[in-house]
Amino acid sequence: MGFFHKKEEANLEHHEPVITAYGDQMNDGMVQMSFTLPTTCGLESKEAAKLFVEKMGFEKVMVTHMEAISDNFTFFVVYGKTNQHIDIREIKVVRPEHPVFSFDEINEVIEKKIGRKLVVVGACIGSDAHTVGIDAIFNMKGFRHDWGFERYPWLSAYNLRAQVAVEDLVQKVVALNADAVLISRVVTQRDEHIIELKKFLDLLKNTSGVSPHLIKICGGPRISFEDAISWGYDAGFGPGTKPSEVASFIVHEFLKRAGKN
Amino acid sequence: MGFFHKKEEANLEHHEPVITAYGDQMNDGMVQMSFTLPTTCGLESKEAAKLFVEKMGFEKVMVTHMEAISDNFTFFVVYGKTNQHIDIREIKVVRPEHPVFSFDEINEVIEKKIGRKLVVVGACIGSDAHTVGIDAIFNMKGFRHDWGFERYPWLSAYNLRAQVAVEDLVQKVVALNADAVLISRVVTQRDEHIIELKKFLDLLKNTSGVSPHLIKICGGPRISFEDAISWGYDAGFGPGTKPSEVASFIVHEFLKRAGKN
Amino acid sequence: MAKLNLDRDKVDVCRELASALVHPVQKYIDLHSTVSIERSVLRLMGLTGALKDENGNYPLANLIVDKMDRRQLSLGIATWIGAAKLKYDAPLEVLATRIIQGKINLADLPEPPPEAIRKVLLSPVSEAIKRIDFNRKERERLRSRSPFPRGPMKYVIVATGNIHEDVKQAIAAAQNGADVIAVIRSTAQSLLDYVPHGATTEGYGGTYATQENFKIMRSALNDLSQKMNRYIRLCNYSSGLCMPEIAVMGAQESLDFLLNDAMYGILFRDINMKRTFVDQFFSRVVTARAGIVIQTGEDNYLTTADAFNNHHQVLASHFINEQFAKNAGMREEQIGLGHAFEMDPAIEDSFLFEVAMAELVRDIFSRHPIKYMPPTLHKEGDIFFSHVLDALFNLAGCMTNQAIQLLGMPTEAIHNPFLMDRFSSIKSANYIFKAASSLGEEIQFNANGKLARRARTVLDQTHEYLLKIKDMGLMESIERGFFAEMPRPKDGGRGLDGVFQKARRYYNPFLEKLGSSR
Amino acid sequence: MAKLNLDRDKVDVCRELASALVHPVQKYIDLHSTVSIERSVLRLMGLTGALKDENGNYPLANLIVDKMDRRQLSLGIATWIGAAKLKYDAPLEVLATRIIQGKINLADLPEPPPEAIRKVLLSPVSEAIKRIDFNRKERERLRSRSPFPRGPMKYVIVATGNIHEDVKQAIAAAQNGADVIAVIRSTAQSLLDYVPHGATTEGYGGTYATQENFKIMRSALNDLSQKMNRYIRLCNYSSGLCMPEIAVMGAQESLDFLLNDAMYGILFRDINMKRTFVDQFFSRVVTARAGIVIQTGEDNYLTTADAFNNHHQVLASHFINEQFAKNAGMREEQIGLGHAFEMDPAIEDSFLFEVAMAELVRDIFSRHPIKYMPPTLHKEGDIFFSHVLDALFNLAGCMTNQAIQLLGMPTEAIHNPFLMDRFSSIKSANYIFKAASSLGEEIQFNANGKLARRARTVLDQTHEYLLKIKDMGLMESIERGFFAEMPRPKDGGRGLDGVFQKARRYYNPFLEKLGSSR
Ligand code: B12
Ligand code: B12
Ligand SMILES: Cc1ncc(COP(=O)(O)O)c(C=O)c1O
Ligand SMILES: Cc1ncc(COP(=O)(O)O)c(C=O)c1O
Repeated sequence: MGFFHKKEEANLEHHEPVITAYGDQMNDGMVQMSFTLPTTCGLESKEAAKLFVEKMGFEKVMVTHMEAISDNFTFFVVYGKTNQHIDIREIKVVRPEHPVFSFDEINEVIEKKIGRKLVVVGACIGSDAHTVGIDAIFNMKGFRHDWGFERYPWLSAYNLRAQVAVEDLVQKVVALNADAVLISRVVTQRDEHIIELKKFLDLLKNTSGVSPHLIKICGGPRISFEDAISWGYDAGFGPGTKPSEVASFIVHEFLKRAGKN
Repeated sequence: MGFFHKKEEANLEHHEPVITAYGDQMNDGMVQMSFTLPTTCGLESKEAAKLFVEKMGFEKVMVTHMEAISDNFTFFVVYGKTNQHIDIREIKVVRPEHPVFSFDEINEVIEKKIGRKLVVVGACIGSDAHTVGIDAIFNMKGFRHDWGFERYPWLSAYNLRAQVAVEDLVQKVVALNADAVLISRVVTQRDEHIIELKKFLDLLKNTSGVSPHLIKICGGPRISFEDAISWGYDAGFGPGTKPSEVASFIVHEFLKRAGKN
Repeated sequence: MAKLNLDRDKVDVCRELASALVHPVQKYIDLHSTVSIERSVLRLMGLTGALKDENGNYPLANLIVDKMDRRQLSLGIATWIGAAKLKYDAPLEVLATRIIQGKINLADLPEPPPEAIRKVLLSPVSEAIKRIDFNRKERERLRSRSPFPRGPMKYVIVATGNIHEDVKQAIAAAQNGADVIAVIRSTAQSLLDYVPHGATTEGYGGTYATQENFKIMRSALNDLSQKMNRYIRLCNYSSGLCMPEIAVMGAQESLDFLLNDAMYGILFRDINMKRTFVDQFFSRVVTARAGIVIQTGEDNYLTTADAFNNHHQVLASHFINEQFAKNAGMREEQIGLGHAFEMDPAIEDSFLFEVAMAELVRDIFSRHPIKYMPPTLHKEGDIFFSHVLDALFNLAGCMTNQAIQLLGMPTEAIHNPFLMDRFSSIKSANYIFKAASSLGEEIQFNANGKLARRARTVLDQTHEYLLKIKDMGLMESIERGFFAEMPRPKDGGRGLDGVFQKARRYYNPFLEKLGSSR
Repeated sequence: MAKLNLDRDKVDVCRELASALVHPVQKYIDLHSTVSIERSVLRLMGLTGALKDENGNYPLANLIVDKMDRRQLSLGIATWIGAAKLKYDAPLEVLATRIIQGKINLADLPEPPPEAIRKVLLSPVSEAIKRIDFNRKERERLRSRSPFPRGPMKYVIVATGNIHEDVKQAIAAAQNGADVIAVIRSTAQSLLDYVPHGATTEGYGGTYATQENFKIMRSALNDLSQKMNRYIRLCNYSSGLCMPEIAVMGAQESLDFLLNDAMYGILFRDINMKRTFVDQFFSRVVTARAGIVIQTGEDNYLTTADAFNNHHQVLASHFINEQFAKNAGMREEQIGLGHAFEMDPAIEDSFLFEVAMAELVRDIFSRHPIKYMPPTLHKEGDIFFSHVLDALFNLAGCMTNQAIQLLGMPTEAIHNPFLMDRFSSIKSANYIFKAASSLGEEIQFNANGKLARRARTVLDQTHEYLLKIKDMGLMESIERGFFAEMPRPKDGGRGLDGVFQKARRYYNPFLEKLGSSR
């Protein structure tokens, strides 16, 4: 199956730098759209859809489908040609710089360079009940043939699973003297996840007994590395993350802070 | 099935006049898009897709899918929020004004008010080999339970079918002293249909023996009434047209010109 | 048509095992009640109001039950309402206001003799039941006048957070061909130990289940049903800490379906298992009488446990859920077991195996209005591909004659359904259900083929699993993560403090009238 | 596995009827040749060049054949090339240039004795055949080294108009999982009585079929096949006024498949029937030897005639096409009959009936590499819905084990496929073919069910139809619109002037060497 989410750097060498959408030839700028308009279905609505898309700056707009959803709503499929271009040379992406190690390598590095188990605590916070994501990182069996933290002999892994109040999580971090805390958020409606994630950091700041070296990581299907950094986390992991990627980051970051890299 | 193409006037009474796209609440402006960028798949490309859509004026852009099509192309699915609005009160659509009669009514009108059979000639012109559209209008069996011209006792219907050179069609129009000519164009690549349709009118002008009252109609899946008028036709019919709609137009137009309406 | 050639004896044995393993839990249930059940008693008798304070609306039923100490409560709230009525001879609403204002202190009242209580409550109780019965008959009448959908019923969700917006979307869906509208609840409502009040317009990922919202939607759908000459069914959630109360609301507002599961709350909402078991019983007693069809949540198991390897967990849970429901007096026609099309699409022959599972459930629970859930876990942001997954799901549902098909959304991995997502989804189902209308009747599965063998293997595994559970005890096996790979401790989770042991003279008129003969 | 329980005798009778009704046409064919056949003879011997003038490139083969009068041509162009060779002893290229320049006037040459011609052409003719044979073996080698696709081969079209852009899209498609790339021709190339020359970058709705374009695509696909360790098949059109010539080009450039039909050009391109019948024979003689698989075009019938009511036309045509192909020496494994999933999706049980038809074709023509075409006619601009239609089509193809599945496009009713349309389409087929991999083996159709009865009815109708056609004569029945509801007069349409009667001493070395023993 072609289900994958690339995180590698796009190899842009062999490409024209200034690009636009490609329908069936270079620079034709073809984009497919679909949307609903809150109006009855009829010739006027079709024209409205066309003008609407033209207003967005598209040319050669073709309304290929119009159908009544109900008396009050109409569905449209539209194709249009955009004149917008992007210069991909100008795109800078913030991404983790550490190399990704294998299960064995990670354990070896912790054993050799740190000499003690790292303590990691994970939870899905707030009213969010989705455990599958955090479990994918923690559970023994892991995710997509990549073992989870619980199987790492050199990690002490605590998975609190879901619906964990940020207050409880902070307490647990202190109690276990954690080296890293890993937070999952899957429900993102109305940006509730951002509020909760920031709340955790605030609470952490105002709590005594938290290790100053605590590595703070968040993750979930709508979280990017860049966003996480901007919220004050050390890293963020999005869809398709494998446990070893995260473990690599933790080890790398730990060593960096200890000046042992 | 919900396959239909409305031609009626949209009933706009009960609606807000200034509208934008509706995702799941009024004025959220949500639009779905998909497109290809000519670049390899990677984080940079994802960011490129986001910036690209932002450049089109969308906000809250969410790249929900990215997948490699090949080493050189990447596929994206994106959602974004537009700020564009359309005032539907300002939309004017050009449409045929005649009422649509039934099979029986049409024959009765021709019998009573004209008193002779109307001669109609149809063809799909140029290298276009699609007969299904013109056949739908002409063939006995008709289209979607609406009988075709050949079954109308008060029409003399000649269907030349497809791949008809415009020269031949003009000749036939003259030879039959046609009251109406009906042209189909289905292949529209590179606007070839417009060129061919205009060519026919030019040729008609330069040919002697053509009835000055000839009603000129074109049709096809990408043809609108408005476009047809702009090219110099008396009417144009798009997808889903039924024979009786076209026959109604012919009769209506004939009577109008004869001052008998 | 049973097509899988199953070992019917094994099926019977599974049922017996389930009955046996549920028995000790049922015993526990019979000895206990919960704050939610007591509040339900008040609601049944018509106490559906709320009091507004700075935090919003708080239900009268909660205010009253909160005032009781556990000793008192162990006699059942009905006892004390009876006592108050005997003393003050006022309607419940009036009594309630005074109780809340502190003008009447229930703790000060003497415990009246049982017969007196029964007598004074006779009229409000029979009124309450009449109302429910009326709704049931009314729905039966409406349903009988409208054509029964051929193929699975098309069930869609609305979830805007705003009940008025939900209504618009529900109407659109019904006009497009949907048969059932389910209003999804706001995230985490299940963790509230009270039911929000009034019409609500702000929810997260769903709309609060309130009595007023039920009323609004029911009335909109009834109007529409009349216009379309086709009855549209309504569904909500009797689940979470207020499971019994919502069952009551559903009965009072004439809902057709309620999501209601004996274990879902434990596993997926971390609600305490004792609380859940006790609550589910009373909620089902109510829905049984109300003629509401419940829908269980085993489909969810396949989002946390791999669908190919763990289907026996689903089936084992079906047997268990069925027994709990029967204990509460539900007929098989009311027990809508839930399952799902959740295999990894990367598996070779995944469609074949999905059909095997769908047929297996159908075969074993042939009189049950089975609810079939769409692929969700393996959906990603490619809406075109997701739409294809749903197409095969629709075909599987239609081929195996599921009763209810919850239509999948192309945007499952992205957001709550947009209006157009639901539209595309219904359009696709309309086509497929029609195009493959007789397919299920026209094909046979090879008697010893891959498909039949898969089904038999899962039945065998289920049998073994039930044996193990019986040996271990149901509560203990949940503690060990037997279901959905979600271990939950017996005394952990939320809501245990709302459970209490019934006194010997505990009185609940509805349990008495509606409860089965057990 | 024959699943329909067909009356095998009836199938045999249909074959016999087809053979009988084709016989008089074959007689006509045997007595005639066409300008295109003669040009093919020149092309086979290596004359593939063209001359540039103000109108573009015009092939040398055309220039020479155009120069001949019909009396001369009736002896076969080979006779005169032989004569020229005997007199001037120069390679064909050189002779051709001189002939075109008017330096050699073939009309002035004496007709040499047959043996002398045969002798002087021996080497160029056997060189020509060697080249074709080499290609065939090379393809066999490449194919045998690469895994045979499980499930139908995934066949997609590219149609940008620009061969270099086509290559990019073909590579992308193959990387996504396509097994076959078909380069669609520019609109109306079939009406040109010559083959365009060189690499082309401007076509309408397709890319010109030129020898250079064939070479460019073949070489790109060969490189890719090697990289991917999976052989990618290439397809083009031996159809239209240059049917025989393109067959030669396909053989020379090592194509795997050629669209080639005994009647398509007549019905859908208004090409004269005599021209088409004569041309198809020689084109098939060449493809037979080249080991190319042809694909017939009966699928098209269902775009002009209703698919539910007229499937017997498709089947009747299959029997006829098969006989014509056998007459030309083709093996059943080379005869890829075409059919399509074109029923109106609004029909109840349309999927069932589609499966019945697909199974019927597969059952009757069990050794043939059947090509299954997607829904097109009933597609509209709703790409989401079209994608669902294609999903059921993919499932039907996989269930009934079709050899080749031409993948449908969500944008069929809109434009030639965009790169992303093809991508989504292949992704969907990859999933479905894997998900339903064994489905066909696992199910049986009820022996007297709706599906089986439908298949039998169509076979009966086909039988009656063939009887009628035999009585009436094939040409006459085409005149009456028996196929695809497209009546075509015997002497109407294009290209009749390119047909001529062969003289008694007519000579065509390739027909002699490759033609079957008939
Ligand atoms: C399974 C599921 C459920 C299950 C959850 C079971 C469980 N115990 O987890 C059940 C059925 C219970 C459920 C319920 C609900 N769900 Co839900 N659910 C899903 C579903 C189908 C799959 C999610 C999933 O498991 N993905 C697989 C995992 C492996 O992927 P992942 O979470 O992205 O995790 C990976 C990465 O993101 C990353 N990662 C994730 N977390 C972390 C943390 C760290 C530290 C790191 C390093 C990495 C990391 O690594 C993981 C492995 O690669 C999605 C739809 C979809 N297909 O995405 C909806 C979805 C997430 N659910 C949704 C909703 C709204 C709900 C409900 C709130 C609905 C309701 N109103 O009742 C309820 C209530 C739950 C609640 N309050 O949270 C919405 C969320 C919308 C949004 N964006 O806000 C979705 C998108 C569906 C939809 N379209 O509406 N759901
Ligand atoms: C059937 C079909 C064919 C059949 C045609 C058989 C025949 N004898 O007609 C065959 C298989 C032969 C064919 C071939 C080709 N086709 Co074609 N074909 C189609 C298809 C699938 C359906 C068209 C159809 O019949 N629709 C049904 C009729 C009833 O609808 P309609 O034409 O819109 O007609 C209605 C109205 O428009 C109106 N109307 C139409 N004409 C007129 C005229 C008048 C006077 C009036 C009043 C009304 C009217 O009334 C009709 C009834 O409501 C479409 C895809 C699609 N689903 O639309 C592609 C399509 C039209 N074909 C296409 C192409 C490119 C070709 C080819 C050129 C491909 C090639 N390179 O080889 C060839 C060659 C044909 C040629 N030179 O013209 C493209 C056109 C792209 C474009 N916009 O230019 C399409 C859209 C497919 C695609 N995505 O590539 N095709
Ligand atoms: C039985 C049951 N209850 C409730 C829910 C909904 O979840 P929540 O707990 O958020 O109401 C589900 C979801 O599928 C369910 O199956
Ligand atoms: C046999 C055959 N030839 C040719 C074509 C293509 O059409 P054209 O005549 O434009 O090359 C088709 C289309 O399906 C076909 O089936």
